[in-house]
Amino acid sequence: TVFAAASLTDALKDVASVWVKQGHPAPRLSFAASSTLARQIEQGAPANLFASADEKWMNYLVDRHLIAADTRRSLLGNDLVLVVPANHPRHVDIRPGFDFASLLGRDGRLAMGDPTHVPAGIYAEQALKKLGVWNAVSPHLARAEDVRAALLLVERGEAPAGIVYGTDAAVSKGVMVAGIFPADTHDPVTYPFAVTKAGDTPEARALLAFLAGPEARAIFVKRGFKVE
Amino acid sequence: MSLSVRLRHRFPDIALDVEFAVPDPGVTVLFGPSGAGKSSIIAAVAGLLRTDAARIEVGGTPLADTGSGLWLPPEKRRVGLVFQDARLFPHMSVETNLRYGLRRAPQGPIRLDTVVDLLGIRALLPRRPRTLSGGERQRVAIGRALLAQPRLLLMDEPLASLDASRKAEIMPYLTQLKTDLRLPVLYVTHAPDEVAQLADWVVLVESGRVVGHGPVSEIAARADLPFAQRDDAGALLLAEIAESDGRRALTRLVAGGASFWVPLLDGPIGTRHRIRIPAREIILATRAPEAISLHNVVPGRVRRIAPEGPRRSVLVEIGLPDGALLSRVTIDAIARLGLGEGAEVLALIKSTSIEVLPG
Amino acid sequence: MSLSVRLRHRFPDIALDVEFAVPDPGVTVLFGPSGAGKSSIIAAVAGLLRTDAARIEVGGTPLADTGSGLWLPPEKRRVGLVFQDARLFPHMSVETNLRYGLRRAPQGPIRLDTVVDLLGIRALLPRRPRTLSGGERQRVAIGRALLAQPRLLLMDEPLASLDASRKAEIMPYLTQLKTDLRLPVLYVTHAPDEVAQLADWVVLVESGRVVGHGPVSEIAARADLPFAQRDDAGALLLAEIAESDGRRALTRLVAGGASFWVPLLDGPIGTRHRIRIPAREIILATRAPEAISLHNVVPGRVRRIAPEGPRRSVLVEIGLPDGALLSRVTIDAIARLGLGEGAEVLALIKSTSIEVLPG
Amino acid sequence: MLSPEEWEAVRLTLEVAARAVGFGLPLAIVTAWLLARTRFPGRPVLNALVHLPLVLPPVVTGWLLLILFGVRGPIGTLLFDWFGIRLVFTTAGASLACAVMTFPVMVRAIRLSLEGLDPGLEQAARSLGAGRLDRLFTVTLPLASPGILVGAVVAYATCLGEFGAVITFAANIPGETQTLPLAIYAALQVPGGEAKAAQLSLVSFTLAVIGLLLSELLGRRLNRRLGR
Amino acid sequence: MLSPEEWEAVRLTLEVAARAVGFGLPLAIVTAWLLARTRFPGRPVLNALVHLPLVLPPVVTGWLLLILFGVRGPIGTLLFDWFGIRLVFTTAGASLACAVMTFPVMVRAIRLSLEGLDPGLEQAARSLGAGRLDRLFTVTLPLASPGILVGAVVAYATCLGEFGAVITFAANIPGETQTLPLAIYAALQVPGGEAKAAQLSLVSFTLAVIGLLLSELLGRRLNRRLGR
Ligand SMILES: Nc1ncnc2c1ncn2[C@@H]1O[C@H](COP(=O)(O)OP(=O)(O)OP(=O)(O)O)[C@@H](O)[C@H]1O
Ligand SMILES: Nc1ncnc2c1ncn2[C@@H]1O[C@H](COP(=O)(O)OP(=O)(O)OP(=O)(O)O)[C@@H](O)[C@H]1O
Ligand SMILES: [Mg+2]
Ligand SMILES: [Mg+2]
Repeated sequence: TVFAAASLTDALKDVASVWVKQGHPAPRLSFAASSTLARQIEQGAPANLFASADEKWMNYLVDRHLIAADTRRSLLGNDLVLVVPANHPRHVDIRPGFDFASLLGRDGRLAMGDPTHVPAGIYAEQALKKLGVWNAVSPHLARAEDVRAALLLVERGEAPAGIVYGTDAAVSKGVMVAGIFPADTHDPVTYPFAVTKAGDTPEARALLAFLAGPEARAIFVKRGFKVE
Repeated sequence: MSLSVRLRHRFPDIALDVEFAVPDPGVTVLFGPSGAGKSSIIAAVAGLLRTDAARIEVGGTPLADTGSGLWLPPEKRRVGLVFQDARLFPHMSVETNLRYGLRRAPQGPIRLDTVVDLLGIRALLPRRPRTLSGGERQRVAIGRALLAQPRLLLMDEPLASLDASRKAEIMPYLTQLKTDLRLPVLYVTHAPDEVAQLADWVVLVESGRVVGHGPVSEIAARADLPFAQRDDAGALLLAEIAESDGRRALTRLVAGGASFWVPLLDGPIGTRHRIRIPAREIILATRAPEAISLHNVVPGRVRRIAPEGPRRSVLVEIGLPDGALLSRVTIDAIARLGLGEGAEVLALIKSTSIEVLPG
Repeated sequence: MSLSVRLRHRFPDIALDVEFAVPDPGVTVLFGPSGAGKSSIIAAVAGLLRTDAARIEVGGTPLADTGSGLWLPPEKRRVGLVFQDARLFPHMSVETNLRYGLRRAPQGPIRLDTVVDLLGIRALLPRRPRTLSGGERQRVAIGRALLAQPRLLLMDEPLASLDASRKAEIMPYLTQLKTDLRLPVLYVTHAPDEVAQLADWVVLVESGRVVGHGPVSEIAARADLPFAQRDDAGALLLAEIAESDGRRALTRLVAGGASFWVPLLDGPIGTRHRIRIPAREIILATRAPEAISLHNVVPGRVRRIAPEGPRRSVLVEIGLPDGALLSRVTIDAIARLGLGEGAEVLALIKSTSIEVLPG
Repeated sequence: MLSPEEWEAVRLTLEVAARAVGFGLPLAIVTAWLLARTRFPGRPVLNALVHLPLVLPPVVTGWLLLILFGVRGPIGTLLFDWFGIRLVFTTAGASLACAVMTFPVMVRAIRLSLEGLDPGLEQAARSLGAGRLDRLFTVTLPLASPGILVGAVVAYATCLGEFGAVITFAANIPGETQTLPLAIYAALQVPGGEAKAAQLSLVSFTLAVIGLLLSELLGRRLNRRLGR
Repeated sequence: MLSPEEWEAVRLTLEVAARAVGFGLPLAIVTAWLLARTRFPGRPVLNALVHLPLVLPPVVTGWLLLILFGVRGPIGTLLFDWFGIRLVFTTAGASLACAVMTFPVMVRAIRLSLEGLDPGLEQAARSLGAGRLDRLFTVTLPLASPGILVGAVVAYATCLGEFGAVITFAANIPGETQTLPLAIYAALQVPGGEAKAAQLSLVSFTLAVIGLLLSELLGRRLNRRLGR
C-alpha cells in the first residue's frame, strides 16, 4: 500500500498502471493530506510506502522511527509560480521589492496555501520574505487549505493573483503563469519518498526503485514535476 | 337569516346525502345515532370537510356552491365552531385562547366579560389548557367560538361533558343569542333536554341521510318518527303567560289553545315560553277526578293511537284546539277507559310535570 | 371485592382530599360539577396521577399506600381505564387497538366477539381511529378497556357522546359485568339516567371533597343533598316481581314494602329490578280518584317537606313501610290538601311513570 | 491561555454562527413549511436541493458556492452590482457557507415538527378567522417551536465545527474568516500541533456545551408550554 | 461513463451508508430515548458527547477516532484482542466514522419526535398493562417513526457526503474505504480534475435523490398511518 500526498494522485496512478503492466500486483494507493497520512502511519496504518508533499511530515515519522531511513529520497521537485487569471493576462518580473500592491489592486488578495501549514504556502512565505515584500503582502493574503484551493480562487477571479506550484498552473486553463519564483528565493520544493519500517518488504523497495527509474520519471516530467 | 344546506359526500364506508333548509334564525338540532354523519355535516358547513358536492347558504349568502365552484375557506366563513373535542391552543393561556377569535373578528355584540361569567371560567383565565378538566376545557372552547362574533354558530355536542346545573346556565344564554342577535345555530346533541330547550328545528339524521325534518313542536309530537320512539318522548308547545296567581304560586299558560297551570313564573302577561310535557306524565281520564294535587285537567280528542311503543305501552296523540299532546299509557288503560280514535278525553297533568323552558 | 380510596393532592388552584370506601362490588358513581376532581380521582386510582398522599385498595389488595411507600405502576394495576377522550392508538387498526390489552392480560372471561357486537363496532374493525366519529371512537375505547380483563374498571364519562339507544344497549352489559364477574366499577358521569341505571353507590364530589356518599337509594331519596336538588330528582327502590297479568299487560312489583303496577315485564316471579320514580311524576291525593288511567295509588306518610326547591315547589319525602318516595308538588297543592309532616297521603303514580331498570 | 488571535477566532466563530443561524433559520422555516404543507410541481427538486450540502463533500459545496456567489458567479455579480456586497473572503461569506451547510438539518428538524402537528388546532384557528399567515405565526410556528429550536441548536453546533465549505469559499483570513475549526485544522497540519488543536477543540466544546445547556432549558420550557 | 473503480466507490458508499445507518440508528434511538425520557446524573454529559462530532471539525473527529479505535488505541486494542476486529483502514471503520458523524443529527431528530408525542397515548398503553419496553416498541417508537425515518435519511445523505472523518480514520483506499466523497476529493486534488469531481458529485446527488424519493413515499405513508 502506498500512502501518498493528494497532489501526486494522477502521476502515481499512471506510474502504478505501468508497474502493473510489467506483471506486478497492483499496489493500493491512498491519497490524503500529508499530515493525515503521517498520523495514520503513526497509528499503525498498513502503509508500505509514504510519499509526502513536504519534508517535515517525513521528518516527523523518521523521528518516531517509523521509516526505513535508508530508503528516504526526495524523488520529485516543483516550481513555485505566480499565477493570474487567464482573462487578465500579465507578466510580472519577480525581483526583490516588486510592486505587489499594484498587482493586487485596492482590495485584492493574494491566494496561496496557508503559510502556517500548507507546504506551498510555507515556500511562498520564504520567497516573499526573501523578496522583501512579505510585510506588505501578508495582510492581503487569502490563505487556502491547499494549493488546489488557492488555484481555484485565482481561476474564479476572486483573487487577482496567487502562488501555486508549476504543475498545477500548467494544467489549469483558467490561469496563466505571470512569473516563476527564482529557485534561490525559497527552499527547494521536494517530495520525499520512503519505505515504512512496518511495511518494509522487498516488493515495497522494488516499487520505490521503480518510482525512481526512467519510466516513472518520464511520467512525472510529463505531469510537470521536476525530477532530480 | 335562513340556513340552507345540501351536501353529498362519499366516505369509504358510508355516503352522506343531506338536504335541509331552515327558514328562520334559530337553533337547528342535528339528532341521530353515533356515526350518522352529524359531525361531518358540521365540518362541511364550517368548510373543513370539502365534500364532493355542496350548496350552503346562510342568510342568503352562499358559503359554498360546488356547482359554481364557490368554496369559501373556513377563515372567511365567520362561523363559530365548537368541536366535539375542545381543541384549545396548548401554547396560550385560557384568556389568550378566548381572545383569539375576538381579536380577529369585526366589532361585535358578544363581550368577553359576559361570556367568562356565564361559563364560570374567570378563575381559569391565566391557566394553561393542559391543566383544565374536561368540562372546563369544553367551556373555554364554547367561549372562544362565541367571542369570534360568528354569523352562524356550529356546535358539536358542546355540553356533553357538563353537569346539569352548568348546562342550565348556558342554555338560556344560547337561546338569548338566537333571539337577540338573530344568530342561527346548528347544534349536535344526543341529549333530549337540550333538544327540548334549544331546538326550533330538528333534523333527524341516520346513516348519512335526513329521515325527518321540521319545527321541533311538529317533530316532537309525531308518534311515528324515531324522535318520539324514545322512552322520554313528549310534546312541545309554544306558550304565553295568561295570568299569575301569587297567592297560590301558580301561573296559567296558554298553549295550543288550552290552559296549563304551572308553578309561579316571573314575567308579565304575554311573556313567551315553551313547555314540554313528557308523554308518560300525562294521565288520561274520562271523568274529572276530585281531591287531587293536580291542577290541570285538559280536554282533548284522541287523534291517533300509535302501535305499541317500548315497554308494552301505546302512544296517544291528543289533539288540542291548536296543537297536540302525547301521552304514553298502557294497553290496559286504553281498554279500561274504552278509548279509540276520535274519543273525547281528559289529560291530567301535574303542574310540576310541565317543563317550562325559555321561549 | 371492596374498593377503598383515600387521596390527598394539591393542585395550584384546588386541593383534592377524598375518602370513600365501597363494601361490595358494584358501580360507584362519582358525581359532581365540572372541575370537582372526578377525573383526578380516576387518574390516581389508575396510577397515572401520583398524588401527594394515597391509599387505594381493591378487594383487599393495596394498589397504593404512600404511608408504606407502595405505588404500583399503572401497568401492574390491571385496572381498565376509559378516558374522557378516547386515546386510541392512531397507528393501529380498531381491531389491533381492541386486542392491545387483551393480548397482555391473563386469560379472562370477556370475549372479543361479545364486546364487538355489544358495542356495534364490527364494521369498524379494519378502520383507523382517525376515520371514526366521536361516538365510534369512544365505543372502541370502552371495548379496549373491557378486553384488558381488568379487576377494576374506571370509566370517565364513557357514554357522554353516545345516543340514548346505544347507551341503552351498553348499560345492561355493564350491570351484567358487575353481577357476573363481580367487577367493581368506578364511574364518572353527569347523566342522571346513568346514575339511576348503573349506580349502586354514589360519591358526591364538590371542589375536591366528598360531600355525600352512600348507597344510591339512600342518596337519591335524601331531599337535602345536591343530588335531589335537581329538577329530575326521584327516588330509587329495589324491587322484585310479585305477579304478572298477561291479559292486562301489567306486572306488579314489590318495593319498599308497597306494590307498584308497571307495564308487563318478562321474567319469573322474584326477578330483581330497580325502579325509579321521578319526583315530579308523583301526584299526591288525600282521597282515591276514580275513572282514571292510573294503576298505582300507594298509601304513605309525609316524612319531610323540604324547603322550596326549584320552580316554587316543595319536595315531599313520603315514607313507605320500607323505603321512601320523593314527590315534587307546588306550595299551593300542599295548602289545598292540608299536608303536614306525619300526614297520611296517597301517592298517585302512572304505571308508565315508573322507570324499570335491570337489578 | 489563548492568544489574542485565538480569542479573535472565538469571537468570529460566534459571530459567524449567529449570523448563519439568524439568516438561515427564517429561510429554513419557509422552506420547511413549503415542503411540509404544499404540493407544487418543483417540490421534489427543492427537496433535493435542500439536501445537497449534506450529500456533497463540504469542499465541493464550498466550490459550488464560489462558482455561484463569487465575483464572476451569477448571484455574486448581482449582489455586487446592486448592493455592493462581496461575500468571498468576508465574514458574511463564512456565515453563508456555514448557513448553507447546516440548512438541510435545520429544514428537516422544522419540517419534522410541522408534520407532527395536530391538524385539528390549525382547523380551530381557521374557524376562528385566522388566515394563512396569521395561522402560521400564531399557531403553527409556536407549536413547532421545539423543532425550530432544535434546528437552531444543531445549526449553531455545526457552525462551531464547519470547516470544508468555509475555507474553500471564504479562505482562512485571521480576523475575517478564520473561525475556530479553521484554526484547529491549521494546528493539526503542523507536526506537534496536536496540543494546540486539542486546546482549541476544548474551547469549541465549551462553547457548544454552553449553547446546549441554554437550549435544553429553553426546550424544556417550550415543551412545558405545549403541555408535553 | 464511470470507471470500474468509480463503480466500486459507488457500491462502497452505499455499503458504508447502509452499515452506518444500520448500526447507528438503534444506538441513536436508545440515546434519544435516554435524553428525552430519563433524568440521570450523567445526562448533560451524554448530551454534550452526542453533539461532539458536530462541534468539532470532521478531521478532528477522525483523529479522535484514530486515537481511540486505532490498533494502538484503548478501544481498538480491546476490540482486536477480544474479537479480532480491526476498524482502522477498513470498510467497517469507514462506516464507524460515518455513523459517528451523523449520530448527533439522528439523535436530535428522534428525540424531537419522542418529545412531541402525546403522553396520553403512553398512559393508555400503561393502563392496558404494557410495561416499559413493551410500550416503547408498540407505542412510542411507532409513533416516533417519522423522526426515526428522518434520522435515517439524514444519516444516509450525510454518509454520501462525509469526508473528513472517514479519510482521517479509515484512509482513502480504493475498494476498501474510498467512498464517493473521497473519490471526489481525490479528483479535486488533481489539476484539471474538476470535471471528474462534478461527474462524481452528480452520481452522489442521484443516489441522494433516489433515497429522498423513497423516504418521502415512506414518510407520507407513516404520517398517514399516524392520522396526520
Ligand atoms: N395539572 C393540573 N394543574 C393544575 N390544576 C389542575 C391540574 N389538573 C387538574 N387541575 C384542576 O383540578 C380540578 C379537578 O380536575 P378534574 O379533571 O379532576 O375535574 P373533573 O371533576 O373531572 O371535571 P370535568 O367534569 O370537567 O371533567 C380542576 O379545577 C382542574 O382545573
Ligand atoms: N375520514 C373518514 N374516512 C372514512 N370514514 C369516515 C371518515 N370520517 C368519518 N367517517 C365515517 O362517517 C360516518 C359519520 O361520521 P361523523 O363523525 O359525521 O358521525 P357523527 O354523526 O358525528 O357520530 P358521533 O355522534 O359518534 O360523533 C362515521 O361512520 C364515520 O366512521
Ligand atoms: Mg360526531
Ligand atoms: Mg373530568
